Formats: sequence, structure tokens, C-alpha cells
Amino acid sequence: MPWEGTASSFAPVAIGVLLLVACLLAALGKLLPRWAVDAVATVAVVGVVALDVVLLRATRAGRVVTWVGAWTPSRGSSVGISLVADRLGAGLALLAGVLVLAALVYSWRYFEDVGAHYQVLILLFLAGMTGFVLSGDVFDMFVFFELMGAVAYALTGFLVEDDTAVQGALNFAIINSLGAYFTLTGIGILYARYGALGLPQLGEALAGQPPDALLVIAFCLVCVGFLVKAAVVPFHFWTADAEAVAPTPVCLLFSGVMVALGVYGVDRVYSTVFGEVLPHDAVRRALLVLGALTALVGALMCFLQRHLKRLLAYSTIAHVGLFLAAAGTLDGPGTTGAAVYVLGHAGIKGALFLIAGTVLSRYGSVDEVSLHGRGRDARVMPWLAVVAGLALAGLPPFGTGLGKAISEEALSASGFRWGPVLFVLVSALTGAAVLRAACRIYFGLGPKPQDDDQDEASGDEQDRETPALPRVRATMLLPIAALLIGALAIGAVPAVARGVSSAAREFLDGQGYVQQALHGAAAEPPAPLTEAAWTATGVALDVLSVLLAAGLAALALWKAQLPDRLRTVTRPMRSAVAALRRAHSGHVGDYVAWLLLGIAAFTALVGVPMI
Amino acid sequence: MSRAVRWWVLGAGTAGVGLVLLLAFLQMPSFGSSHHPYRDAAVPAAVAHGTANVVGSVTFDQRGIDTLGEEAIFFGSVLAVLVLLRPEDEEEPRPEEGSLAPLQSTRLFGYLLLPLSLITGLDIVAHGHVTPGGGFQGGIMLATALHLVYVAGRYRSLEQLRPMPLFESGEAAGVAAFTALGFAGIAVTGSFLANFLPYGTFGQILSAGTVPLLNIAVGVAVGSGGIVLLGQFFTQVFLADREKGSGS
Amino acid sequence: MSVLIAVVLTLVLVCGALVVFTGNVQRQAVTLSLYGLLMTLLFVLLSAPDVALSQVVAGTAVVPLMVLLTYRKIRGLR
Amino acid sequence: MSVYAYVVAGALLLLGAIGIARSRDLVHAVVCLSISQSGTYVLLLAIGYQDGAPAPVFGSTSAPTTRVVDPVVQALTLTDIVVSATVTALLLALSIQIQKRHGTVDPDELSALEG
Repeated sequence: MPWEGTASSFAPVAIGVLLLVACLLAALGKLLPRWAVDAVATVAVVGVVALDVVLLRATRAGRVVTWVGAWTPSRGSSVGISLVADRLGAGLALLAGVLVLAALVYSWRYFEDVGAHYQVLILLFLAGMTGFVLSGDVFDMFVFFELMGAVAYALTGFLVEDDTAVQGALNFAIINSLGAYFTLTGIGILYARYGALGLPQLGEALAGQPPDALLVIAFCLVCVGFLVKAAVVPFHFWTADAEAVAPTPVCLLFSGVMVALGVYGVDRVYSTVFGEVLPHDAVRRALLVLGALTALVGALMCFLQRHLKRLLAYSTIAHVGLFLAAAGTLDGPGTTGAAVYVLGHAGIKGALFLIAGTVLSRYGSVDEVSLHGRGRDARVMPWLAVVAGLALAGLPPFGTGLGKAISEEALSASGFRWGPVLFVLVSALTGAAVLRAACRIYFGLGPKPQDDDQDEASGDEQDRETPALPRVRATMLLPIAALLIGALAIGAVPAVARGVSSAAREFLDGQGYVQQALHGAAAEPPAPLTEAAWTATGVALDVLSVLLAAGLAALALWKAQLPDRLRTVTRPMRSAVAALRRAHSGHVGDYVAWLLLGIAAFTALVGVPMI
Repeated sequence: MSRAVRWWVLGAGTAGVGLVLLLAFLQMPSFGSSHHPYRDAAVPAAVAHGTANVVGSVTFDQRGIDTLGEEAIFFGSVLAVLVLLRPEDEEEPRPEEGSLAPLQSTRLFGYLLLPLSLITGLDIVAHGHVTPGGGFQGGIMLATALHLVYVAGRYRSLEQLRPMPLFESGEAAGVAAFTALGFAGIAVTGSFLANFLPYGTFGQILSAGTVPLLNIAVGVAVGSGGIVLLGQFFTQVFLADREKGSGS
Repeated sequence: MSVLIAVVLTLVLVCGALVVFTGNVQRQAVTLSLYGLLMTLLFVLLSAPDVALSQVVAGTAVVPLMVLLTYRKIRGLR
Repeated sequence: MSVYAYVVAGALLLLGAIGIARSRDLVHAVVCLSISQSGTYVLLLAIGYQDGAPAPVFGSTSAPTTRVVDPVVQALTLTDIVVSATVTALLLALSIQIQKRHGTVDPDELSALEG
């Protein structure tokens, strides 16, 4: 039978090892010295990463299906829970493991007086992400989603001494929990009619069903929790508050992989359960509208920020919008582009957050305005920051550039002409914001900006997360360099994009998923796509967005010398921007109101055209 | 945004979501219907594994990894409370003495009920696979039962009875035991969290294979976690009284 | 659907609204405890003894106690 | 009357959300969040209920039969109740820290995270 075999126990062993080591550290943490705690946690994560690599190689021969508790299906039905690792799921689990490893190594020197609790929470966070990505049961995904959430609230508010940390954490907790309850309601509605919780069982039960109101509403409600976690507009308000205050290595995990898991959740549930039932164009339109909206709001807010970590948080929201737009095409090229873009973005954004961490630890602030020219003595960091900014804008041959190129190609091929325009504009805006901040801090370019508007959240009162470090330590520089090189490798090595395209096509094959998980049918992975490579138009559009980013950054740096005529042009836009900024008020009541309105709007967006 | 705008957005959102939910509810099987496909498969599976309490079988045997995830959430949350409420340097927890002594009747009932509720808690944990109950409910019951010592006596005697590090590691031990039983499943039958022990006689205490062991592991974890949780909140309250010097 | 379940459902809804619309946290904790008891009764009527046990232990005793302790701590800090 | 139980569940879910939106105290908001959550419990158990069916626990007297209330939703709910009590404790701990840091737990005064 295809379910036995050693490969099928890799997924539960990975989760089990993480939990066991977390318990060990929690029990013995006080007795062990700090270096021993770090060593144990890092060895455990290295072991899990190795397990993920082996699992990824095992998925090359088709999905690895594990029925937990030996409840393998008989006559096509089972009461147990399946963990189904296809290449995309195993790849995301590996990405999560690598980023957690980078965060742990960075934290060796970054935190001084942290007890064993920090490492235990990081291990539980990885267990939650691994379980969420590999699970083949929608309630099980909800449980690991809650595990990721609870640990993330604690990690966000970890530095309780910092004033804003705890409030950002509580906003994050309340909105994420409420979103999760709507997901549970959707699961309940689906369970009421079909009496199944597993993705394969639901996929088989729903095949051939007419798309009535219950199915549309169940799909939309189940997606709410994932869309909140992915920080899609209008559920995104918690992200900037949480990431502005969370410790830097934790932000690396939030922006690098946790938000991408939200988009993965929506896609996984759609392709395995609702793929045959809900018409593609209704769902495609909804995801593209949400994606475009998120990308634009994220990019605009990103360009307006002066607090480095909020700037990067809004850039993450902008890129999640791009992932959702690309994956929203619901076809091979689009999903490939989104997956490559997620991998590239994880490396670049992770490196940028760690660089922001070094800025905070060396200069005691993350406020771009007050740090003007403070970083002139740095030698290596300025160039890493500039390269990362250009890569964020889509500089070839970085993975972000390749992901952007493939996604643009996919969107224009499926008839959405505005796709490439959106991608170029958004990546240029976010790249420009990072370049502006880097040049201002490290090279002191442009005039010293005077502190004009005070109401805006400047990064000045951000407490130092560690005692002042004379120079950046190797264990902090190493992860930054490794993440940048990783992002470069994803774009430069053609085998990566080809492998991801084959994984994306396997991911979209809902029928194959059901047949293999439930009936043990052999499934050989599909051939890679030819589009999954650099193209002339792709490179041209990438270079265009990089130049646009550089231009916008220069414009922002020297905006004081702009002739007055140009500034009057931006007068009407200014009031709209002020309204947008006020909407991000930090008030949990507003966020709940937007959450409810967002749920109603998303359901109408998907359902109304189908009536 | 201003309160007025928030009201409008909230009103629209609530109306919209209300309509969405109502539309779905109208198309769901009516309340009390007999259409439960998952139950039709779960009950025979539980009986096959000798578990009289089918809910216990679904929780610990059929959907074991769900419960492992819930255990991890419980463990993470208690740890988070420990992290978030850790006393800063200028606050060290010393409970105030000389507060109101409990009434004689409270002392009597407290000390009478203490052993009774502890035994009930243990019974609910141990019989989780036969009668309603289990590790989760029994664990919380044990945690709250221990606090009868404070209700009937003084907080200091409660503190002596529950050294905090013991219960912190007790919780970690419970979760570790649950995961270890999962790995034992792989060692014996090659599948994680498999029910590899003999199923015993249906309806008796020695039945349902690993379900009672998992129940006990969860009872230990949830019991010690509950004590740690309540301990943190009590310590915080006494901190406030010490700073203000007011009676507790 | 038996009348008793309908009555208890209505009581649960009314008590839930009461909890939500009580401004003072201290009174809210007591109402929450009452709400927990009503939920326990509802779960017994829905023949879910395990869940009723879970609710009476967690929802009626532990959560209101922690809310009260939090309220005491916050009032003490003011 | 067959949807009344589901309507009560949906109402509790929305009541909690409304409570958070209009709350002037974060501890009050956390309690409203737990009311929302109890809405999902009522929904799940209402889905699992069957008229006249006994509880899914077989004693020495009651022989095993599949004519019982759905045990699966009960298993999902029972663990969720206890675990969410600790997540509520986590949120209460956060609100204590907010009081310590900001001297207030009123969301209106706390909107310091502007922009």
C-alpha cells in the first residue's frame, strides 16, 4: 500500500521532534547556560530542516501521504487525519525551517538576557507552521493556525519593556482570533452538510455538487482566517502594528513566511475542495481585486513611512497583494510566479528586517529622519541594504525579479493587461522606500529633513532591543548574507524555477490529490512549464521597475528642492493619503469593524456575480 | 477613524455578515436531523478499539494529532503568560500577610472539599475513555481544586504546597509524554500516535489501548499548566497590593 | 426541536448580550460566570456531557476568576 | 424553527464582535472575544445534535449503536474550550502589561500607533 514506508513518517516526526525539544528546553531551561539553550534549539531546527530536505526529495516521486494513527482509508473513506506533503507544501515547510534557523542564529548575539522561553516559543512557532503547511485536514489546519497565532502573540509582545509592543500584540491577537472563529464557522457549515473534515474527503464529497449559496459562503468564511493571517486588505491593519513592535528576528518570520502561508491556505482549500465546484472566473476575479487593492494600499503606505520596521511591514503587505494577484489566476504560470516570488521575497525581506535590527542595535532608533547620515562609518551594511532595496524592486537575477517576471507574464497571458503595470508600480514604490531609507541613513544623501509632522509614528521612541553593540557581530551578518545569496540563487539557478513550476502544477491538480490521498492512486509529478524562466519582456520590465524605484527614491531624497509647481500637483492626492493614514488608527474597534465589512464584501465579490 | 464612521462601518459589516450567515444557515440540514456521516464511521471505529466513550476515542485515537496541536497551543499559551507576566526587577512577589482570616465554616468546608475534589478530578482523568470526562476537564478540575487551600486557609500555605518550577516542568513533562506516546506508535506499528496497546474489555477501566495513557498525560499537563496560570495571576495581584500597601 | 432547548438557547443569547453590554468589568465577570452555567445547561440538553464538563470547569470557574484577578491588578495599578 | 439554534450561534459570534468594537476597556474586549468564541461552540454542537439521540458514551447498560449524537463535533469543541481559556489568559496578561506601560486600557486613548 502506498501509505506505509519510511517517507510517510517524516512529517509527524518533524512536528514531534520540535515539540519534544521545546518541552525539554522549557523544563531544563533555567539550569542550562544561555549558549547551551541556543545550541540545543539550533541543532533541533537543523535536524528538522534536514528532515524537510529529505521529505522534499521524497515528494519528487509524487505526494507523500501520512494517515496519522494508522487510520489508512478503507474503501475510500477514513476517520483519521492525513498529512499530505506535496512538493509545494514540503518546499514551504523547508522555507519556514530555513528562516527559523536564520532567526535563531541572528538571535544568539542579538538578545542578551532572554531566558529559554524565547527559543521554546520559536520552536513551537516552527511546529505550527510545519503542521499547517503539511496538513491534509481543514480542522487540523485550523488547529495549527491557532498554534501559530498564540505563539506569535507572545513573540510579538515578548519585549514587554517596550511600550508599543504589548498593544501591537493585543491588536494582532484579537483580530487574528476573530478571523479564526469565522474560519471555524465556515468549517462547521461545510461539516454540517458533507460530514467530512479532511481535504481529500471533502474534495470527493463536493465533486459534482451545484455551486449553491452554502458552498460559496463556506469557502469565503473558511478563507477569512487565512486572509487575516496573509494581511490582505481590509484585514491587514494588525500587521504594521505587530511588526513595528515585534523583535526583529520574529519580524523576519512574520514577513518571510507566515503571511505567505495565508495565501497558501486560501489556494490549498480552493484547489483541493472547491476547485471543481466554484467557477474559476468568480473566484479569480475576487482574488485579483483583493490582491490589487492590497498591493496598492501596501505600497502607498510603505512609501509614506519613516519608521523602518513599519515601512518593511507595509512592503510585506504590498507583496502579499502581488502574491495573491499572481496566484489568483488559478493556473500553472500564475501559481509558479507567486511561489518563486514568495521564495525570493522571503530572502530579501528577511535580510532587510535583520539589517533594520542592526540599525536599531547600533544607533538606538529606527526612525529614518533622525538617523540621517548616522551610518556613514558602516562598511558592509550599506551595500547589503542598497542591493536588497534594488532586489525588492525586482533586480534581475534575484528570485524576486524572476517571480515578478513570471507573474506578469501569467497575468497578461490570461487577459489582465493591468497586471504588469501593477507589479512594476508596486515593486518600484516599495523598492524606492527602502532605497530612500538606506541612502539617507548610510550615505546621508539629500538635505537633513526637518521634523514636519509630529503625529506620525516615528521610530524614535522605539526602545533598544539589546545593549548598544560596538560593531555588527558575525552571527548577525552571516544570516543577512545567507538570505541575500539564497534569494539570488533562486533567481539565477534555472532548475529552481523549473522545479517550482512542476510543484505548482501538481498543487493545482485537486483530483490527483484526492485520488492519491484517499485511494492510493500512483501520481507522477507533471512536467515543468516552459514559461518558468527569464524572458526578454520579463527582464525589461524588471529593469524598468528598478530604474523607476531609483528615480522615486531620488525624488523623495531631494524633494525639498522640488519646484513649487510640482508640489501643488500632489495637493488633492495629499487629502486622500491623509484619510488612508488615519484609517490605520491602531484602534482595535476600527479593525473589527473593517474585518466584518471585509467579510461581507469578499462574500459578495465572490457570490453576487454567480447568482 | 472617528466613532461615527466606525459605527457606520460596523453597522454595514454586521448587517452584511448577518445576512451571509443566515443564507448559509437556511441551506444547512435542519437542527436535530439524523444526517451525520462522520459519526456513522466514528462510532464503529471507537467500538473496534474498545473505547466506550466515543468522544474520547475521536479526541485521542482517531484525530490524535488535532489534540497534540491543542496541547501545543495550551503549552505555548501558559509559557506566554509566564513570559508576559515575569516580574521586572523592581517587583519581587511577596504576598501580604495578616489579611482577613476565612470564616470557620469556609475553613471546614474548604478542607473537607479539598480531598473530595482532588479525587473527583483524578477519577475524571482516569476514566476519560469510559465515562464522560478526560485529561482536559480533569486537569483543570485538579488545578482549581488545589486552590481550595487558599480559600480555606492562607495564601502562604498554598505557596508551600505548589512550588512553581515543579509545575512548570510538570506541564512540559505532560506534553512530552503525549509526544513520546506518539513516537512509541511509530516504533511499534510504524505510524505516529497509533493505538498500539491491547484494547482490553469494552467498558472496563483497562480498555481502549493508549487512550487512557494519553488522557493521563494530558491530565498532568493541563493540571500543572492550570496551576502555573492561576499562580501567575495571583502573584500579579499580590504584587499590586504590596506596592500600594493596601490590605488584600 | 424540544421547547426546553429553545428556551435555554434564548437565555444563552440574552445572557450573552448582557455580558457584552455590561460596561463594568467586575460585574461582567460575574455575568460571564452565569453565562458559563447557562452554556453548561445547554450542552447537557444537547446531550454533550464531555463538553458540558469542560464548560463548567473552564468557562464558569477559571476564566471569570482570571478576569477578576486581571481587573483587581489593573485597578491596583491605577 | 429548524435554524433557531444556528441563528443564536451566529448572533453570539456577531455580538462579541460588536462588543469589541464599542468597548472602552481592553479587558471588556477580551471577554467579548470569548463570547464570540462560545458562538462557534453552540454552532458546532447544534450541527451535531440529533433529536432523541443519547450521548455518544456507551456504558455497560447501553449497547453500542450509531443512533447517538455526533461525537466528532464534541471532540473538536471540548479541547477548544479548555485551550481557549489559556489563550484568553494570554490576552489578559497582555492587557495587564498594557496597563503597566500606558497607564490605561481604553483603546481610544491607546491609539498611539498612528499611521
